Amino acid sequence: MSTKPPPATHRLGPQLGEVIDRTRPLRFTWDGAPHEGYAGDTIASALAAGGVRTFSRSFKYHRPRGILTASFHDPGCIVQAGDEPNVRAAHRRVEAGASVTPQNVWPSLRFDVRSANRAVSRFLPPGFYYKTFMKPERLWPTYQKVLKRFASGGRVSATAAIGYFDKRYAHPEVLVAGGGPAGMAAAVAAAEAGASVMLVEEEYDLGGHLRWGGAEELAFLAELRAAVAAQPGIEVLTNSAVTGRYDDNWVAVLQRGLPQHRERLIKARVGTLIVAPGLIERPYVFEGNDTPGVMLSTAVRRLIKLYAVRPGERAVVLSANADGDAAAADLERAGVQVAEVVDARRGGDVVRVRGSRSVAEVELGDGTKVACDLVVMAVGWTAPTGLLNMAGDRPAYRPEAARFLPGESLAPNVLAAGGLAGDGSLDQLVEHARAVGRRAATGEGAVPDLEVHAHPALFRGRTHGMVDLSEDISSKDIVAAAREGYDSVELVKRYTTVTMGPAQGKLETVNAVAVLAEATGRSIQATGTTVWRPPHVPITLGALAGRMFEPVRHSPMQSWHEAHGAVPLVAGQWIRPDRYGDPGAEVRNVRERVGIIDVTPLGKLDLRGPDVPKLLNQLYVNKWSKLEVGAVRYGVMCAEDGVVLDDGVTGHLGPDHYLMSTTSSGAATVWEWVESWLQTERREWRVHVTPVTTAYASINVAGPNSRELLGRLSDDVDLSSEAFPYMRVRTGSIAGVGSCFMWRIGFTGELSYEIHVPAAYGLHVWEALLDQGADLGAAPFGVEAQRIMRLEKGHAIVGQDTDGLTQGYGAALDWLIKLDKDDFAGKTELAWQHERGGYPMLVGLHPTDGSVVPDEASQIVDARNHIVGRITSSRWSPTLGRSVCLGFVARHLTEPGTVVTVQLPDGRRITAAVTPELASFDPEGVRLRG
Amino acid sequence: MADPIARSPIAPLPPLVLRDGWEVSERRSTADLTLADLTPMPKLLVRGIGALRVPFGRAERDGTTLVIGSGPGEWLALGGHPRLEAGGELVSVVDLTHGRALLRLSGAGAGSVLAKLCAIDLSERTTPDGAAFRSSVAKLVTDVVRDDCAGTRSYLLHCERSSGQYLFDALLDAGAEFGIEPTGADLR
Amino acid sequence: MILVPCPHCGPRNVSEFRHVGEATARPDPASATPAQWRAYLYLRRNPAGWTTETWYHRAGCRAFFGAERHTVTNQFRRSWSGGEVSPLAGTPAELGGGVDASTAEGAPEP
Amino acid sequence: MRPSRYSALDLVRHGLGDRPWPRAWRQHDLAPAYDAVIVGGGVHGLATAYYLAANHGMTNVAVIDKGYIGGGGSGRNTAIIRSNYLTTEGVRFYDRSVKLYESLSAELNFNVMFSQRGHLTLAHNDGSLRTMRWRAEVNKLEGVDSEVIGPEEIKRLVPFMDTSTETRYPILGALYHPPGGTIRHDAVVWGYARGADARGVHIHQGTELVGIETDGDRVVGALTDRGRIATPIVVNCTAGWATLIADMVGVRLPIVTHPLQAAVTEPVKPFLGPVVVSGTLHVYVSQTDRGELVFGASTDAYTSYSMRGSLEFTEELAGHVLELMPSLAKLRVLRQWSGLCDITPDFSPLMGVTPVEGFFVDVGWGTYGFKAGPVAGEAMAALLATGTTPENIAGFDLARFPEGRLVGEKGAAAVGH
Repeated sequence: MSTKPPPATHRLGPQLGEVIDRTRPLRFTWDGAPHEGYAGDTIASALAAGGVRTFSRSFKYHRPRGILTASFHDPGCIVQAGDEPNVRAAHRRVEAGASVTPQNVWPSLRFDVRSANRAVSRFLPPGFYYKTFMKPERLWPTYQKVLKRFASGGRVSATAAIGYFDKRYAHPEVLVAGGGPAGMAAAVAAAEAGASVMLVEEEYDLGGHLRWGGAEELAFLAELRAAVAAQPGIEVLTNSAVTGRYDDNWVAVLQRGLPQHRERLIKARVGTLIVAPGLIERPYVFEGNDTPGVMLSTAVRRLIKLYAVRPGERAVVLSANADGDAAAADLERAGVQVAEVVDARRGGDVVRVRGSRSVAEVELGDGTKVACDLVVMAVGWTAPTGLLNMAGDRPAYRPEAARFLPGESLAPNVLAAGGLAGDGSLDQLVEHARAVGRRAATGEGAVPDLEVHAHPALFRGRTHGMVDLSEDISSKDIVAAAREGYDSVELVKRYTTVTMGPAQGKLETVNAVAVLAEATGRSIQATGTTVWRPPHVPITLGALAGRMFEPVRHSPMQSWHEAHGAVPLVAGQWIRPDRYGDPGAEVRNVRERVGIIDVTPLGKLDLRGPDVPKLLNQLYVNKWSKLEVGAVRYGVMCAEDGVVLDDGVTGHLGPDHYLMSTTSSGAATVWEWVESWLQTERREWRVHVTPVTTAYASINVAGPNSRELLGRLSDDVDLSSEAFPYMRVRTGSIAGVGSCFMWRIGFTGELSYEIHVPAAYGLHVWEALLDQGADLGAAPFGVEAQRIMRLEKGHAIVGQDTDGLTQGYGAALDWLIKLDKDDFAGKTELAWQHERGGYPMLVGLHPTDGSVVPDEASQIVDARNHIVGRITSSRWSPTLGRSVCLGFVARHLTEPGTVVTVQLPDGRRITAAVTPELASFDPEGVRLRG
Repeated sequence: MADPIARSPIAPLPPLVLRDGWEVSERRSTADLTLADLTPMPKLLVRGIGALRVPFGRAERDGTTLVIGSGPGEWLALGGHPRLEAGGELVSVVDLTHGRALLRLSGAGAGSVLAKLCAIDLSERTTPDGAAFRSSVAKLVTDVVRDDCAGTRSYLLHCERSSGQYLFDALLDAGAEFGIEPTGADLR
Repeated sequence: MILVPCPHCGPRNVSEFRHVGEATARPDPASATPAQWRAYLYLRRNPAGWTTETWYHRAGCRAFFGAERHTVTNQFRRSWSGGEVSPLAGTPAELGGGVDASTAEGAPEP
Repeated sequence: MRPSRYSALDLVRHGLGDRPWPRAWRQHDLAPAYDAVIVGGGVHGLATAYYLAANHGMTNVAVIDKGYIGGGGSGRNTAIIRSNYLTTEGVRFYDRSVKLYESLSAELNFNVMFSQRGHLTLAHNDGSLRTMRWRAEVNKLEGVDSEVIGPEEIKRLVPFMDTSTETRYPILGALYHPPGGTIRHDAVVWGYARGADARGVHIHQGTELVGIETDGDRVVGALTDRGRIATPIVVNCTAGWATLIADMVGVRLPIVTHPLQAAVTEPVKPFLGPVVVSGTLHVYVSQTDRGELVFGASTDAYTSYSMRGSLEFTEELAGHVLELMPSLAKLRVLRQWSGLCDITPDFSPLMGVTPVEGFFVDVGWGTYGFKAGPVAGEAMAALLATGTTPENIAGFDLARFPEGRLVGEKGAAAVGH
């Protein structure tokens, strides 16, 4: 294949308003072959300059497709650019070295096997797939594979570069969507009135249709641009788009092509939104209207004036308005032979276009056939009312103007300007826009009404043609669907998929509605349109995601854990050490000598005030009135439905001062639970709550040697069992760090101290413990070892050994729940549960074969194979040399010694016996009281 | 036994020195936009209706102490101990020096950086110098104080200690396009 | 992103709040019948129109407050400090404090 | 009468002769009286009507909808079909639905395109993994194909998935449910409508229920904006408006209404096989035969009847999708929409009789109503025709809330995903 790009056979000489930089040629490849364009060219204009006419194949019938609108919405110019699918080639500027390929072609753009579909198209009516492939059922998966082959669009790759996307917030008093003459005028007027303004334009330059106008328009455009530039209060965003308007004027703006990122999402809280997108030229429906070489008048003018590209050699222009006439004139000036201007205003019409790969001949209303390679359509406009629709407006159809206009129900903080709002001379539209801008900025000033000019209603000619080019839906399909009963605009959309393609109806909706109205004999107004939904312009997942903020939390000892090979455990926001080595060895070390574990994530609430005991009595199921200073107590909280919410110990540190601990995962829940009672039901109680979870580094020092170890580091607290017994709290210094709390409690079942150290000193104390305890065997242990030991001790974990329906008594809390307290959260339900009885219970379980560890969530079944329980926790106990479990069993199976059947995930069945206590190890608690 | 060393949750950039028992960075950046770790600064949470005069949503200096009206009947005191008003209501003071992280984002571009992470309007109109608010910054609950230094835009950011490094990194990432640099803090 | 009028902080993005839910007074536990108690737990008016509900400003002043909101337009017309207790706690367990309410976990799988 | 058969042969005949196809369902005047009026022309209402006619010969039935059929939840959901539930009752119920879906195309002579591409529910923490195993074990005991698989197997099934341990929420495993998949939701609605119409059921679109007429505690009529209908039976088969309709007869339902949003991307060539769900990241994604990715998430955090949708939904969604499949960053979201979900306290429906004789409910379907359409229709039809509540919906009765008998599906939801 040659490495020389083809000559730019269709490039014209310099044009007045051209946006290409002829001094900066760029090389890229198209379908593997080298091509050349200029900086400022779009991919499509560069290819068109080189004579390319076919850019893709349509998705259903694989018909060749070329340039139709030469704008972002162009359905025929969607291509693959490198690893990016569905790139809008008529909008995206060509980049040096880019590798661009067509989509939906196989094996090649010129010869496409699937275009055979065209031959059978008569047999593929809308929804044909609903009507067949039903039998035999076993073959449906095979049919489906075939259907999938016809999926449209580009390719994603699992190795695609991810790129940098981000977002920012903005608070403009006025945001103008659309940088045409009206948008620019509105922005300037708003800024002059003192408002901060954001002006958003989808294309690369401000100006809208003025850019392809004559010398006069271009001069006026220069003035407008100067006026915008003179206003420091206006932030101009080009190559950007408003993708949605949401409640309370939350407006999404997609900013493209930034130096350091591809796309950025701007989230703007807008005072007043001005919608000024201009109008979108509407295609005409007739046989062959999707053939390459059939273009809109705005498309040929863009190609000629902006990119200096000659769109064809011999043209026929169907014109119903001044823009069509102007296009004809532009073509003449560009040296294109205009064979005929068919004036729709005088009844002229186009019946069909012939030509397999591109336009060869056009048949006119009077029957004459004209040979040509370019057919230009100027039959009217579609108002892009999407943003108005999102602001609650229902656009109204105006038959005399043959287009929709803003309705009556627009939100007060949204205004329309420009062609969307009505017709008029450029001066009239600009004056109107200035009034809109002033009103947006000040909330005052009248906005004059715009006139609405008559325009012939041209939707479908006398033949059937494509209504939706990206979905390959013809007017014939819509008529057929309506006849079958899919006769409302929503049903016909869902049945035929018309307007569901990349342009989301911006080109197709009005034609589709018109054809449906024709088929059902209803008016276009009565038929109505579908609801426009965001995003108004497609937006990448990357831009929507931005930088993906996911807060993480680390303890003060994190650096030590990382340096010592801790295996991380992701527990919600916390990253914790799961283990440093063998968890079994860590367990043995705690049971025989001494271990330390980082338990900083344990929730901690500082409670102060005279009414703290009332609060504790209200939220815990047990009693708290008599907890003296220096004592700690275990408590369980239930929600008002009696379901176990959280558990932990709370200590009485001093007068009116308590420290409440919660589970790590329940910390946020409990804090809000406490606040909700203090701020609503019990507002009279005087209690201040402060979350201090990471004000302290929390370390559990556990094992027979823990007293000895802590003694070496603390000189001001008597650690003797008499002076500092089980379930007490003391305040003192550790390793030279003052005001540390020491709780004598033990989740592991060993003699242990949970110490809470001012967080900044956490690492210092942690290292001191290991340093001073080396000869005592002091070593760290992780969450897994702790899980094993708590299970040996039969301590349940809320959320693992209980579930979303487990009420207090089911969690074996009979010993704790005090129904004789007058009121506490969940009391009523717990009382009723107690009366009712018969609920399943949490019990300890020992598999008969102690070498088997049944997976957690293994089901317990009865003889008839009915589920009568499940294993909630299970581990191999290195201490006991056997497996130990907790589990739920039906009430009649809770008696100690009862043997139950456990179904293992691998299909095996084992038996297990209910243990007398939840605890398998030291049930009397001799060790932790030692 | 070694003297206790206090450490911030944010890993300090070398060179390191000990100041008032805290390990801090000696590094000084001359960039126009900087991010500093002020975590060692004393932080008190004061609660109680009428305990202090500074209104909710404002920050005022009381000598070396910056008093922030951080909530209804709630204040943050940075750098020292404020004089409490005598009031009948329950008043409590909790030392959160170890429980929170404190950052300072300074430079003309500080507002642009924060606007990438925080939805609050940072314009002069809404949040001028001395304004204080608690909101979400990079999805983290953060107390933000507009506390300009010698006419230069500057923000204090106060968050839960365990997420200090997360917030620090998020701000550096957001500030990269504006040339942000971390710097050691002048804690006096 | 609708704006929720916090009585203390003013209008803020809804992602800073937890929607506690429609206000329901807590019956006297001593005398409540099961039907009354479970109405407090489970029954809500769920109107399509103005409703009185409780919100919690999680990422702001941490105040619980009452508000009147129109459930079709999502417009607010009043808010005041206070509100009603939420019988089922309800904050998702897995994520700790300090996140936007919008990242909450807890609904069942579709 | 029977509808004209659909078949490949007919396609050819119609193609050659350019013969128009007959209407899939007819338009009727509102009759003065029906034996039953079903409110809601979605999959639940139409399936109920279809099975009333097909299984019980009860054909003097009207289905009324204030909009167009399938315009509510049936046309707005992401059409995921599965039966990998937590409780025995749930698994049996939804498995019956899957079975009915498997034969629905043939039953209705309308291809509903049920694609059993497999269903993956990811676990990002040990609690979640435990719940997945819990579901797998219950499923297996009920003969439903579910298994917990590891990251390697997940990577094999979904090559785009980031199964590394470097991610914020590493993937520890997944519940793999091969019979799960997706379906063409509109086709199910249209198929039932066509089948019910062919058996004599009247389908009235654009007909809104404005009141229910009672005589004492007994239903005697349905008032619509097109006139009164005399009927002893009114069935509430709506989503989003369930409590509003129940209010008409003073029946209070334990329901709050939340929007559930969804979004779809531009099409790309097929690359994603199974349906992928992550509870921790609350996102689910599947690829249609057209090539689009369809996304959903959990319901909005606050109650609302708004279907306008929000930006924050697509932001959260995109972030979580890219945590699972980072290389999709340049794929574009084309459209977002939302529907209304009636959520009950135990994430299970409300089905059966109410204190008002003749007023029945099939509501409270939360986010899982579509997958239950056929079995719910079958059971409701049996109840209406025989007057006795089928065993498989007995547990979904209204009385369970005052009596404190919540359904166990809530167990898993609260344990974390």
